[in-house]
Amino acid sequence: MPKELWKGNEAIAEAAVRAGLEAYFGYPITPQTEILEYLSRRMPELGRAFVQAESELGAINMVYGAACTGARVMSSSSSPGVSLMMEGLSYIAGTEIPAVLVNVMRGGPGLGNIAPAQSDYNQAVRGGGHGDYPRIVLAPASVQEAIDLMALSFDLAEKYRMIAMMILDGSVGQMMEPAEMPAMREIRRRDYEWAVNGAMNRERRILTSIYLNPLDEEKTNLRLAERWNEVKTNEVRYKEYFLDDAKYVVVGFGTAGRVALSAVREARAHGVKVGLLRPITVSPFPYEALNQLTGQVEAFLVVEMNAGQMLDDVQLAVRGRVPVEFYGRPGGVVPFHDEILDEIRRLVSGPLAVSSNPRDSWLTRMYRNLKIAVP
Amino acid sequence: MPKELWKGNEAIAEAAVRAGLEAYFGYPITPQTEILEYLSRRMPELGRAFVQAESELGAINMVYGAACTGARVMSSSSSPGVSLMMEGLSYIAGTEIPAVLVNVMRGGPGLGNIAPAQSDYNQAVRGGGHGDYPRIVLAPASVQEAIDLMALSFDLAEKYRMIAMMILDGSVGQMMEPAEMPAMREIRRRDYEWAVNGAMNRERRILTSIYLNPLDEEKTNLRLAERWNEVKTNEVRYKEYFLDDAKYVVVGFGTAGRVALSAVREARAHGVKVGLLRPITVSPFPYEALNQLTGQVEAFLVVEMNAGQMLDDVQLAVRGRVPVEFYGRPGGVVPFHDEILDEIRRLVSGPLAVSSNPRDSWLTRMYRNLKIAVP
Amino acid sequence: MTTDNLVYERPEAFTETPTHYCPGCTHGVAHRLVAEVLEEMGVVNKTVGVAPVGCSVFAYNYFDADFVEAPHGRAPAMATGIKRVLPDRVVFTYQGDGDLASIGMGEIVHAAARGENITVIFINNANYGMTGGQMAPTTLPGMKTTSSPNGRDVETQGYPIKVSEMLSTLDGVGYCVRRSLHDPKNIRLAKKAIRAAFETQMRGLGFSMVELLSTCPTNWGMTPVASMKFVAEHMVPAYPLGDYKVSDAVKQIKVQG
Amino acid sequence: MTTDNLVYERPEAFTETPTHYCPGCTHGVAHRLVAEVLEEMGVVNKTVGVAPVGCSVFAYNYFDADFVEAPHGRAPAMATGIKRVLPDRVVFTYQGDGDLASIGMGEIVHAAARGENITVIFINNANYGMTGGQMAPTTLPGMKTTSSPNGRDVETQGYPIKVSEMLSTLDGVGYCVRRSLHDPKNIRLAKKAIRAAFETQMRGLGFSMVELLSTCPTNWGMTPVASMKFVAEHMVPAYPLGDYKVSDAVKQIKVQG
Amino acid sequence: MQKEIIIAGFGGQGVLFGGQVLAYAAMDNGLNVTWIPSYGPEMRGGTANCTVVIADREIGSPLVKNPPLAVALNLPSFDKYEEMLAPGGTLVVNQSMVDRAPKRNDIHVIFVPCNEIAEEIGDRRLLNMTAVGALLTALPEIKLEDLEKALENHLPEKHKKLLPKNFEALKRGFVHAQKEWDKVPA
Amino acid sequence: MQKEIIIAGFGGQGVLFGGQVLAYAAMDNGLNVTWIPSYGPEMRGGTANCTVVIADREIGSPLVKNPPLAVALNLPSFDKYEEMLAPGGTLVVNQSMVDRAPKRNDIHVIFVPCNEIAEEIGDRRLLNMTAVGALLTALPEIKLEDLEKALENHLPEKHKKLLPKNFEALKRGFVHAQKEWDKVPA
Amino acid sequence: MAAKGWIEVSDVYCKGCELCISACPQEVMELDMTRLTPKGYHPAHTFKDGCTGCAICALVCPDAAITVYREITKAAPVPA
Amino acid sequence: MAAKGWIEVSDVYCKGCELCISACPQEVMELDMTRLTPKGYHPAHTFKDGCTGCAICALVCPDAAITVYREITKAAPVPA
Ligand SMILES: Cc1ncc(C[n+]2csc(CCOP(=O)(O)OP(=O)(O)O)c2C)c(N)n1
Ligand SMILES: Cc1ncc(C[n+]2csc(CCOP(=O)(O)OP(=O)(O)O)c2C)c(N)n1
Ligand code: SF4
Ligand code: SF4
Ligand code: SF4
Ligand code: SF4
Ligand code: SF4
Ligand code: SF4
Ligand SMILES: [Mg+2]
Ligand SMILES: [Mg+2]
Repeated sequence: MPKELWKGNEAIAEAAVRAGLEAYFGYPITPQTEILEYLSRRMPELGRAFVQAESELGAINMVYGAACTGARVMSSSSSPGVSLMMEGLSYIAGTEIPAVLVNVMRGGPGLGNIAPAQSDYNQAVRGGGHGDYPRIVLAPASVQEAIDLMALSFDLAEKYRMIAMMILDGSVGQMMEPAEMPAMREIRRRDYEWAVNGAMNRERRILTSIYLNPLDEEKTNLRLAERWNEVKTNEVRYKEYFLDDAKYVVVGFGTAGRVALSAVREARAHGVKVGLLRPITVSPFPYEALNQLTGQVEAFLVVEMNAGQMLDDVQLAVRGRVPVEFYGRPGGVVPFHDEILDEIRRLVSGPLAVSSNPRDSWLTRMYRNLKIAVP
Repeated sequence: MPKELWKGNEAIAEAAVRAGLEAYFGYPITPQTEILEYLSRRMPELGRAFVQAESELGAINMVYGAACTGARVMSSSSSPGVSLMMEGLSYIAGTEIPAVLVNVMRGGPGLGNIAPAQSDYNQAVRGGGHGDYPRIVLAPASVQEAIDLMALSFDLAEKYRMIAMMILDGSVGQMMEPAEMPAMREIRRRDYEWAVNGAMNRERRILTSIYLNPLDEEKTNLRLAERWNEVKTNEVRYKEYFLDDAKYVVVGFGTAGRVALSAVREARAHGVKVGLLRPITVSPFPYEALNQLTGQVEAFLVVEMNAGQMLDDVQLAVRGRVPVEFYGRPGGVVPFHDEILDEIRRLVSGPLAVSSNPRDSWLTRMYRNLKIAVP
Repeated sequence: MTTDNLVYERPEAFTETPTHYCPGCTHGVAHRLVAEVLEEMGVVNKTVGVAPVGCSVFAYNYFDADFVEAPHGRAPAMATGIKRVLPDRVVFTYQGDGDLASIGMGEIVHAAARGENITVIFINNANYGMTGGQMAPTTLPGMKTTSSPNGRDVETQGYPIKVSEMLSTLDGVGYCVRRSLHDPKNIRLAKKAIRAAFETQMRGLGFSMVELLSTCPTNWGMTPVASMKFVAEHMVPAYPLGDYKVSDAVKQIKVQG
Repeated sequence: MTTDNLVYERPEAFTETPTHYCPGCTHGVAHRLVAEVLEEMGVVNKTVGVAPVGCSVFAYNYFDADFVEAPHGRAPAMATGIKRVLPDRVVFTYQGDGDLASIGMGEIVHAAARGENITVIFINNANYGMTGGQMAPTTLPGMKTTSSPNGRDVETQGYPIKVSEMLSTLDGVGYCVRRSLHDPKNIRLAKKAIRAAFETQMRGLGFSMVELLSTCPTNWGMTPVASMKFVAEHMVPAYPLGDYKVSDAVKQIKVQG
Repeated sequence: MQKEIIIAGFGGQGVLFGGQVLAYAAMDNGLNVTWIPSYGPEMRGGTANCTVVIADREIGSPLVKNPPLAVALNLPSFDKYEEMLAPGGTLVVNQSMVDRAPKRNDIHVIFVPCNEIAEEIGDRRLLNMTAVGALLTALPEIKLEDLEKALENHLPEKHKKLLPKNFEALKRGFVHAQKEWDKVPA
Repeated sequence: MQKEIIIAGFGGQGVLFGGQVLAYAAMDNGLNVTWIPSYGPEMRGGTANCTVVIADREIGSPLVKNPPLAVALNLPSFDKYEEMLAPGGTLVVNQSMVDRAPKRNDIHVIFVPCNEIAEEIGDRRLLNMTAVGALLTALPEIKLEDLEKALENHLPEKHKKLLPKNFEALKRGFVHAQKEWDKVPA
Repeated sequence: MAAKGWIEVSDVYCKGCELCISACPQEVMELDMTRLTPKGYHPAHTFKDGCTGCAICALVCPDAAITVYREITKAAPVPA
Repeated sequence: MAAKGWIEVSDVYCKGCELCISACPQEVMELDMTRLTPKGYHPAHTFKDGCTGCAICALVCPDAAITVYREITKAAPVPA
């Protein structure tokens, strides 16, 4: 297929359609509304289901219901809307059915703003709903990657009977880039051995997340953990740039990682041995890749569009063997590459100490910087 | 005051009343319904407001509204209900007003069961709502502690204009223990300089979580982070047992910590130099205390009633300097002290290695154990 | 001459599992009626039920049909999701009054407004049975519950919601009636209504709901027999039985049997 | 002899901030009427407003009164919280149709059922203005929006919800009427209704709501003047103006001025 | 000193209150105590039990896998706790609901016809008190008078008129158990 | 090779589409490109801008603080981007909406009377095309023909009849700019 | 003459709620206080003749515990 | 005889929406195409005599941009 100029949100919508999306349930919210709008036209045109739900709560539970039948379904929203889905997500996870959700993140907390942000990392990766449940979280940095990861999300969700979430910031959703759409996949409704779709002369089936006996619930939890181990083994994805001889490594996902690439290139042009690791799956997180790098590297720099969330995962991987430094722009601010370049310079000029909380020194620097930048 | 035998949930309710609770908004859910039921009688009796909301969503937003006036208000729920409050909590955090929430946790994910669990640690401490926002999380292990922390929750929430959450598992909520109630505090509605309560001839006030300009939102985020630094400096609380000469340290909060105490005592009786650190504030987490201990200790054992959540925080504190091992019972199972004793013995008999993910070996052990215990 | 003849037996649409309901709780009657109707219509095999959170959370253990279990109040949303991808299946929710009329108000109103082709069996027992008898939106004024210990005070705790009356204002609704389970005559009428509701769905005539006045002997603190009397004497006057909305298209339906 | 006389000026209850509304959007008219009523009743000073998420999210910038900003749809819950701890203040929400009738359906129904002593100003403009014109529960059948690009298909996208009709089935409601903002006469009637609603609250007579048919020239793709005509010709027939519930106690209210 | 006690039986047999009386008595004696119920699924019926831990120091685990002391008011509880009791422990069994002999011989099993005694006293509901009274034989930290005081202090006002019968039930259980105790091989 | 361009003006001046045309042309030339709008608050009105990055390698940051190329279609944009332009960069300014001289002399400022030219062509809406045409003076990677092809390929069918006028606008902007360029001190 | 009928009450399902008893128009039912079901309930039974097989008991039974039979007189064949 | 009135339209608030113009019963209003407000709108104004001060324009103005005045004839004093 030739490349076309696609807007991120619309590309995601079309990629889902081509991956065999059978039903979409959503609710408008900036900066992801184009996904819903696009599908409100596209899905009925193809005779597929589209429902503008009464709310994100309604939407996620429609997804829950439809997913129980074994159909490929999804919802999309942005930060506050995703917060409303936490109960539903926990139920979906507890029921061990596949479901796909896209979060086009915006500045928060609260109503915040609609600018690009990455501050729902923790919600997506760790917290969010109640109970222990793993989920796959993919973080595209470009329109093409969003397209590719969309299909992958469905495949992984179904393979592991698990939630696959794609988190991107508003700028990827709103950006246009040349991208290639995959061919249209046929819809084939697999009669999964668990799917609840009207018994039709087989043994009846039940899908539920109740395990009244704690020992049964515990076994379910352990089963989820075991399945997660498989995911960890098979599905870690990340992109490396200039890592071979890197003495400094920047770690950033999505747009932050992409902006960092510009900074890393410029630093390289000045002879600094710096590389970039951009996680594509932030869950499962590329712990092992970072672990390996720790041997060769003098310091890591974590860059995020938040106040330091993935930072914890990097620190868990590095385990204090070399310093991990942090640079973040929370609240809907996208960093410019020269800010990151300054940070790389700071790392190089040292000295750095291993600290338990790189956020503290970052905060001090931010206050200093902003007092200059924002009078 | 003499000690009385109090049921955890009712003690929490009465403690809130004595701390000057002006309004309660909640929705029934086991195992915390006694809080609501108790207050449905007690609050009207005192001429204070009690509303059984239409849902947890309604409840948290009633709390939000009432808290905006500067009144002392709270809600309580259990895991699935708390998941429904995530949007509201993020708004409350973004608006920088004090609010108190009690989560009497139960087995999950999904509907799960109503047995005691600690699997909402991540949701409470890290994730949950969208956006970056800190919140204080207190974890009592006994009825008396729940009473004491209830009043403290209000005081801290108001001091730092922040959410204070108390997380406890169902067993503390359902347990009876002798406990002393504090005296009834007078209600004094402070006219906070931010409270929205009808202008009454002063300059009008607005409370909102919108900052359309990302730079303003960023400043808000940094202000929250700065305030969090104050909390970290002033408010870390934990309890130590037998740490002076400990070569092994068990870390557990709430009931898990309490059960661990029995195991630690028994191990001490057998001459093992083991101690216990029981975090009372799990957020702010006692990183520094653990950091200090790392010098003297050969290994840590984290015990939780979940699949390993606080574990990350312990690892962040220990930073790979000594092994951190994990023992958890997820899904609503309360460990017996002899299971923890076995784990302590395992630590002592070694050899242990620093590993990036103690969950992996735990899972293997669990499968082995359960294949024996649960045929 | 005479021959033996079976007049009534346990419906085949039931599994063999005894219910967990308290003795005399009319949740059981409602279950039985639904099972009988699905069996008589010959659709058990293509039915997907949605169980709520409430005493009927384990409904899926009793019907010999495919079932899912919804989060508290969200059954209509799940049913919507299912029906939209499987339009030829029979999809119904079974919900209590806490589930449907309190936490799930948004979902039920919108499923009804969308004219979602699903059937809702709505059990109004004037309290939250499962959690031990708290006030529900349907609790009668003055009625004592564990969260209205002095009797529901309408000034501070609000007025009962008449769900059938409310939903029947919506254009998407094809069939919306209230029946009661307190005596044989009313049970028969309830069954007819349940049949009509499922027929409405089968013909794609929009949203259908049967509200059933039901007992909760345990939390009402009454014997089952006294509970039936309570329904007749106190619930029926507060929640008048009747057809709140039967669309013209639904009126045309003629059912044999 | 003649002397100068001021007939009308911008209400003092307004701040000096110009609104961010599109030219000709009747959100502005609704604001002005509320401001005038609060001023005439002399209660601006003890009013707490609750702004929604929607085009009127910044309502708090325009009224010279205390204000909070609610999550999307939850204004009635916040207002409940405020009113319960400050029963002598005047508490009102200002909500759009997406906010109130879609995501916030549960909260509005229950605030009404509880008879919460708050006033709700409900702006029905048949779409989601703020997010760029998606379908709302109130979108007319056949109406094109960005999420009903071929016109609202009632078969798959449901029927409009008539909120006033629906809420007036609830016993907790003291005053519930629908008015329109499409011409001077109707604007005058709207103002009277807003006054009556706030008087209902002041006297503790339960929940009060005024639904206002309003324009969205930008997303309707019409001039403001054509939008007014659209309201008269298409919205009013679909959403009949009138008093849906005026409780006996509220009927007694006599207001001077 | 630390003692763990489990009291188990059908719902309705007064299992939870039986444990609470012990807890009150321990508290009034200045001891630490925890009482924790098995809180069942969100619905009615079934069996119930509670665990009481009494100690003179801060109580760690409020639960115990192998208690030294237990009361089994029905057959399922007898089956379960006979198995789980710590060696050397004491199990009070409601003989009225149980028709088998003990299987273990490393524990003390004391049979008390709780229902019969309660009915003789004239109130079926007192069967829990007879069992609790019996348990004291193996719980020297709490005396019969302590339980009586506890009941006096903590029985809800409206039930105060039942105090004498409660006392009698406690005492008859205790006396019966002491006789049985002598029979039990140590 | 990498070039960053910002196009800014009032909403309604065709800022976003102007950038898209550049993006299409770059894509059709086999280059990588990103186009990113300033998406405003959830409401109408105000100013708009978009950033286009063109490169022959994977594009990192799609945003730039100090662009080498910019188009300012109104005065606020002129004020803002004159300040932010990279030294040596080129700023195309819509002279029709701007009444002041440039302040910096380390950048090229090209004034184009976009509104006037567009109105001369007979369609006010084409002012964006005149500015984009002018920009090509400083963007040798894209030729006038590339833009024309891009318009041909990507203009929605219903607007195809406007192609000739679009071409004219591009060209007149370009020609005007080249004349101006010669005047600009290097 | 009234039809003659009889019922069977399942021990597995009956919970002794007495609803059938209070509904039986012939008043021929009562709880069997001499028996306990495995779940511990006294089950319902007919304690005297007179059952007509009207199935009202089954209609009200919340636990579908009752099976109802009736002896029927062969009437003149009904046209199909 | 009709009363004589006049209006002031605020440049700060007027957005040129024309609602006042279409509502004015005397048809004395129009947008002033010769002027732009700071926000870039052509504001409304009266372009000829005939304003009665009826305030209908102000009633429909969504931006509370209009102040209305009327010359009134001193009538016989009204009893208080
Ligand atoms: C989100 C959430 N909130 C609360 C609960 C607790 N809960 C379980 S059932 C129930 C009420 C059920 O009442 P109703 O729907 O009337 O059903 P009934 O038991 O009376 O048949 C509640 C509040 C829950 N499980 N999930
Ligand atoms: C939880 C959540 N979902 C969605 C949104 C996005 N959103 C903002 S305003 C709005 C709709 C507003 O429409 P309406 O209430 O009709 O108000 P109007 O703008 O038409 O006045 C939506 C969906 C949000 N902010 N929060
Ligand atoms: S609690 Fe009430 S509703 Fe629930 S099963 Fe028992 S009687 Fe029925
Ligand atoms: S978008 Fe519509 S509702 Fe919103 S301000 Fe503009 S015209 Fe008014
Ligand atoms: S069939 Fe009729 S007569 Fe016979 S026991 Fe049942 S109710 Fe009574
Ligand atoms: S109605 Fe059914 S459950 Fe109740 S007593 Fe009769 S047979 Fe038993
Ligand atoms: S109605 Fe108001 S805003 Fe509109 S043109 Fe007239 S004065 Fe201006
Ligand atoms: S006051 Fe009346 S007559 Fe005068 S301009 Fe306004 S509407 Fe027209
Ligand atoms: Mg109920
Ligand atoms: Mg609207």
